[in-house]
Amino acid sequence: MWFLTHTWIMPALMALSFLAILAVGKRLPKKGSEIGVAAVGICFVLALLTAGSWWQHTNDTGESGEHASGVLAVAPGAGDAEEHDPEAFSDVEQGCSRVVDEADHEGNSEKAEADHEGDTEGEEHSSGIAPGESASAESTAVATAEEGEGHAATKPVVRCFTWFDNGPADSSTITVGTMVDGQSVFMLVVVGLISLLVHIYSTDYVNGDRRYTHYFAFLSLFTASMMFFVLAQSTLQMIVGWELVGVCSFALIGHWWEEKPNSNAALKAFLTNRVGDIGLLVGMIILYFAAGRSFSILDINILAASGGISHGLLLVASVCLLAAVMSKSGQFILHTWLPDAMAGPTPVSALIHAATMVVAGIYLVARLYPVFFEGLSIAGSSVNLLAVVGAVTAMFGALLAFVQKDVKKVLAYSTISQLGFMVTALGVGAWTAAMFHLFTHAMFKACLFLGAGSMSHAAHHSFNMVDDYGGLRKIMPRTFWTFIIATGALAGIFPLSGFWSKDEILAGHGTFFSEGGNGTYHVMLAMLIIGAFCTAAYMTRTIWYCFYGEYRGVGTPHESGPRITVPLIILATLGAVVGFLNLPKSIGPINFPESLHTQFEQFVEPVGAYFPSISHAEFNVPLALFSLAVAGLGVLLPYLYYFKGGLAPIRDLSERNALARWGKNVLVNKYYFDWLYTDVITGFVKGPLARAANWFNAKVLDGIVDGVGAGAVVTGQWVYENIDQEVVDGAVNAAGTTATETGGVLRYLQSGRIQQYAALFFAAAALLAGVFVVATG
Amino acid sequence: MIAALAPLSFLAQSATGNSFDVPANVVFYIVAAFMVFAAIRVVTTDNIVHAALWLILVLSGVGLNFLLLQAEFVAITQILVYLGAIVVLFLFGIMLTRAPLGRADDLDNNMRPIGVAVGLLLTAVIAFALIRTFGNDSLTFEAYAGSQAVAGNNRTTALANEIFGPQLIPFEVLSVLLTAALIGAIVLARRD
Amino acid sequence: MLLNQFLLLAAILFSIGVYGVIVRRNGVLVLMSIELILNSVNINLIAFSTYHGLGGQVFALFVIAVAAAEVGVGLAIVLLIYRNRRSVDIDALDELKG
Amino acid sequence: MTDFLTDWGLILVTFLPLAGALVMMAVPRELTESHKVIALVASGASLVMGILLIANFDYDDAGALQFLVDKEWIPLINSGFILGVDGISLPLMALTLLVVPLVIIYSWNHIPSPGNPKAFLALILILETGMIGTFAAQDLILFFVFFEIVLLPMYFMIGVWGGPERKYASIKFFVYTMFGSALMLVSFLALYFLSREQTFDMRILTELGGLDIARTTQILVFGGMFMGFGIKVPMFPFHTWLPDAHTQAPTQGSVILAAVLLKLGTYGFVRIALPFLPEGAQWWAPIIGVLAVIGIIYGALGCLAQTDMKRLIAFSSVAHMGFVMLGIATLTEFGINAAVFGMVAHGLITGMLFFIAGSVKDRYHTLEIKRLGGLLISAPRLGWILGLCTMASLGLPGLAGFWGEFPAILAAYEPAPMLNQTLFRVLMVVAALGTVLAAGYLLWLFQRTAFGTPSEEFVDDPEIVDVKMSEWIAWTPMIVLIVVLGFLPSIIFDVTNPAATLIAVAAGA
Repeated sequence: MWFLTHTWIMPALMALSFLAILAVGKRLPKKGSEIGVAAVGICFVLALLTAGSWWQHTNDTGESGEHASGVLAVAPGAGDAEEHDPEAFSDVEQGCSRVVDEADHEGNSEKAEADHEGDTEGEEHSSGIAPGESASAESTAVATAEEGEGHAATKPVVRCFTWFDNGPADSSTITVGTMVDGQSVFMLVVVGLISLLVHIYSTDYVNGDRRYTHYFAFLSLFTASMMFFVLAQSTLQMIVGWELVGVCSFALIGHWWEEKPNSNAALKAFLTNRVGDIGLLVGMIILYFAAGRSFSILDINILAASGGISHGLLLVASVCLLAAVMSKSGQFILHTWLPDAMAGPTPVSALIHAATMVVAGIYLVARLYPVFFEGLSIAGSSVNLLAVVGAVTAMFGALLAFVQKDVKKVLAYSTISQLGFMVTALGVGAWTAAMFHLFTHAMFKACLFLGAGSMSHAAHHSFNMVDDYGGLRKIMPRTFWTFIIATGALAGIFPLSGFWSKDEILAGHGTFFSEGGNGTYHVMLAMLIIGAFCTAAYMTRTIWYCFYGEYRGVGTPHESGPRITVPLIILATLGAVVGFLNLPKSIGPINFPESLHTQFEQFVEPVGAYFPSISHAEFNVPLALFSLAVAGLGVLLPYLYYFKGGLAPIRDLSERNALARWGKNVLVNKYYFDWLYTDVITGFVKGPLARAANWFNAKVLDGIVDGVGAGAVVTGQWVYENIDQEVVDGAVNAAGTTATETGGVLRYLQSGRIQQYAALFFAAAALLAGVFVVATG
Repeated sequence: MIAALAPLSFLAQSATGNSFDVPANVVFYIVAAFMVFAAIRVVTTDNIVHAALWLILVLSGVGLNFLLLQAEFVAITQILVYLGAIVVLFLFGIMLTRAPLGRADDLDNNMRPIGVAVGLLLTAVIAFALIRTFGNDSLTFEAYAGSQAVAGNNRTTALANEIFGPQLIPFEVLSVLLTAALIGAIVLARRD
Repeated sequence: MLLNQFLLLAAILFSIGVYGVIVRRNGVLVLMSIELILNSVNINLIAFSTYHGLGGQVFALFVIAVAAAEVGVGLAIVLLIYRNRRSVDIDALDELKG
Repeated sequence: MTDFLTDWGLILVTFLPLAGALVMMAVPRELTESHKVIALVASGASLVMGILLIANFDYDDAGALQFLVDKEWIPLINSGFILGVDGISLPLMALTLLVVPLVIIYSWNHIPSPGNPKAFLALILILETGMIGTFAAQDLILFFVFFEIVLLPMYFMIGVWGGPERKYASIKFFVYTMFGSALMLVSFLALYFLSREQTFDMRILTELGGLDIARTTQILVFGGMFMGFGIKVPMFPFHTWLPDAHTQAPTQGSVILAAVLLKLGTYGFVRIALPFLPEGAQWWAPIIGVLAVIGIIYGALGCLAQTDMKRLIAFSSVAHMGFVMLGIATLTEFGINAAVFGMVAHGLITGMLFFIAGSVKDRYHTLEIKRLGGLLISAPRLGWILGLCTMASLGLPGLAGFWGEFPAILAAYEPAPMLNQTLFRVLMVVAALGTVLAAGYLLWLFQRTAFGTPSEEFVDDPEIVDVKMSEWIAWTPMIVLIVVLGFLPSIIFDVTNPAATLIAVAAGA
């Protein structure tokens, strides 16, 4: 429990590390990296301990709720809800949430005994509140009544202190603190882990860089900001963390700011995010007032989930917030900054632009899920904005990845596409699936990026896989194998982690065969499957260019050192196995033991009044097989094309199945294959579609961004020259000109003639006096 | 000196009683008409020396007005200081700057219309305010009566009491100011 | 006699003075216009002193004294300007021009 | 001790700098070092007194005036010599007390041409007295006197020590502000005659809160104040003096102008215009709001068109003060708190930016953005400080600027009940848009000046050195405050909140 109430130590430690590196880093033997690595190491250990503590905590809660946590059957247990719900917030420190406080207050008056187990560990803060059984604050009660889901409520541990007072004394306290529940704990672990590995990796990768110390300082600051964001107790705090990670991203993308493209990319990232931040600010402000002047996430969530906030307001707020999500998480139409952000050092791309910061948007939606859930009417509908944006992004992002030569850009578009998967998942109500995919994606995508970094390390800092890579399989075996595993996970190959998480997302849409999750999102499902296919395909292409064929670059590449390969191995291993953290209950006839399945769901997903009741899709065997087949096809086609393209056509295959026959027909005739692949698929994808997409990307979207920038400059110039200098100044000057026959308007005020000032002064005084004389009469 | 002027102030004396209001008014309006005319000439004449002479007329008129208002001492001072010192200073200034002694066409700038407008506007506003505020209030000289009683029916003594009593410090400050101005003028005008 | 007849006379003198300040190019003439303004104020002070006591007269005396000082300094400045520029034309004084 | 502070504290804080200036008059001009020491000692003594006051301030009662000095001054018009501070004046006074000594330290080896530290520093001290007095005065006439005292030293600073266009700029500054002051004075007199008590005592006027004054009259009188204060702020159509004044003023002048002088206008709105004339305020609030938002967008657009670094920063002031005015226009506690915070934050941040611009000018002898570049290579620390300040200026959370901007936008969502909610919500969105533009021009500035490599004319220029000692001393407190206030906004919010609540209640009633 101590760990749950003292999570603030982690961001504080990282912030301290930032300052320490800046202050003394350059004088240390390893230029400050040791501070950063040590600090982030401690943080990771703390995060693990926190997670363990949370695990313990959840189990305790489960028992006290007299409810076996394993029961997943949808059984509206109203009595059950009443039983444990008042205690669901017993770990919320007083003052952190007005709604909870009110509930506590009323509970107290009725039943003062209400002892509870949650804080027997003797921590000084979260105790002392004796929530009554009935907790009859209207909102809470309503929420709990609706709460039909089976397992026990997990109790968020919330601590806070007053940040500042604003407004009348009774209703104005704005708090800052930590809110620890499954979601934040798991995110802490992800951030801690990836950050630690990236730190270690960086000590080798950026070794000898001109701004080595600054680099580590900003890594520390980024980790601190991200943890601050993750642990946020209030939405205001989230805004702060959100912007701080943005500024770290700015600093790190522009790390090599001597070159203009890098600083342009940094600016583009920051400005695009700022555009989304309009939505963030406005959305958060709406929620603040909607929740009765409270920034507390708990308040907002409870009220949103219980209908305490009108649907219209929630809709507006969620649409506003969606803009922020689109910018930060690279969703379509605001995604253009993310590929450019690859101008930063590769470890930064792995940490910030793949694994952690870009999922801040996902995290935001997940954190304020009731707002989106109710605002967008996710349950029971078949289309909503989140799902549409996510699905479009998933598909188009994947398509764009085909035409890239730069391996990091492939991965960047892949990230965009995968983030689209997560957003869609949230949009269709598959909350857990989204979080789970976030988790697995962080592992394998970080691995891929770091692997790309390792290759460029070998290949003279080039990322152009088409021209400078090739045949690295033999030279860099460790990089190769880790890359392969991570690619498999990304493509969703059984039984790697990506398979499980992607499949859960697909199942959450409802399938063509049966209904599942919160609705029937068939269109999105189709788009995601196309996205999944493309993912497998472009990754295979990437592997071909990187590892097979002959080395096309200059010099002799070599395998990277242990500080690079060890993180790769760790990440690849995790990428392979973390999928088992959230095994479905059963796959067809096979039942998994209780200790294995749905762990993630149980410990991460919040249950209670501050979270909507979402339903979970069952593992759907036909769908899983289908998606696996699609992924297989995605691997197969490029495999045939790239790996086998030069060989004679494979005849036997055509007799085995129709799909292969079709593939064979393609292969028999090379031109036909070329036609199919180059002209029809690649051609279409690479030609009209991708070019259109790229064109749209470069011309329209970038054009709009650039155009707005340029337009603003032009407008600014015009306004400045014509209005500021002429009209406004002119108006001032005109006052002195009224009776003058000649003389330019501008020249007049500049005359410096005292008598004109005198005239002006007396006239003004007389006029004003006149006004007063008339008015006061 | 003051005594010599006593006959002149009969007009003012009489103002307390209604019987002499009419002659006082007659004198006032004649004087006022002269003053306005002279003042306009001051700001419109194209001979700089004439302007100074017209100014003398205005300043004398102001002095007469003071007499009408039973402020003989101020009237005397007005005549002495203005006519005796200031106008002479002006004439010195005119000579020293070698201004054209005859007519000159370039005494005004091109802002006459705005000047007229501002002037008329000011007059209108002030007049409107005055008329609405004070209407037909008559002069009663009540305030003088009180202070005269203290000073033995002598207005000049009363004034002296006022200056060297409550207003002593401002008076001293004023003398310092005059000295400072004197020094300042010397510093400015001296040839280095 | 009415209070207003003095006040109105003063107002007219004041406005004429302002007009002079605005239109006159010659420094000495501007100073004269300022004297008009000061005198109109003095008339006001004296007129009101019939209501409010001798303070007004004292003030009028002070104003006269200050006016004397002002004219002294003012003329010195005009003289200085003349010496430097051979002109007392205020229009030519565009030192303040940007 | 407490008695001494209560009776003399404010008087000493206000007039110690003036005393210093008088002492400097007596010291011959050649002893430049002594002049610097005297100036520093005088402003330092004032700062020490100020710290004592701040330490003894009763924060539980921050809504009430403390350390009250109430002496008879001009009994004839019922105007008293009344000084006092409450939660709103205190942060601004502290800001002044901090900035002026730092400016003097900065001046140690940065006396602008044509030299003469004696006059220069004396003017700064007189300026300080005027500024502190304005924040402390609780009598309208006294307020006006202090308000005007500020004008002259600034006029001379720009006109004598300024850039090539200094005469034009100083005259423009003077005429503009003078014009506003005239109207403001008329409004003050109107208040005097219209109020029941016929007094200039601001405490009584606050209490009366526009009682007995008809609505139309309130609107007119408020209009006069609006001109006076609005020009000083400066609000959108009246801002054109600002870029000129800033661009031409010497660094120290710009810093004081940005850090404190502009706040006199906004402070006037909060302290005088809103509580004295609630109905007038309510009538004017939408207009102020709209103008404020126009200022935000317009200032940002103006910035984008600038080629001169200092002028750009000056234009950004228009945008930032727009946020402050938007906060005031909402007539809510939140908005007024935000406004006061915004004033302090803007003072620190823009003050710092002008300091940096001055130092850049010292080194490069130009501020043309095109010619700069690679500051991070030539003078890395200076470049990083510029980076921090631009980040703070664009309202990055975690730095002071955010707490001026965000709460102002927030307050606009729900303005005082009698105001048009829809209008203010539109304003909110537009203001939020302004933050994007702000990021645009500031990052653009930062990219063009700090990133990249230095242009050839400045490579290996021996004059381009990193931050000097006097600069470090002058800047460190401000930088630290920018960061600390960013994370602990309660330092200011908790002080201003009680007083702001009173004003909001008075104005919104």
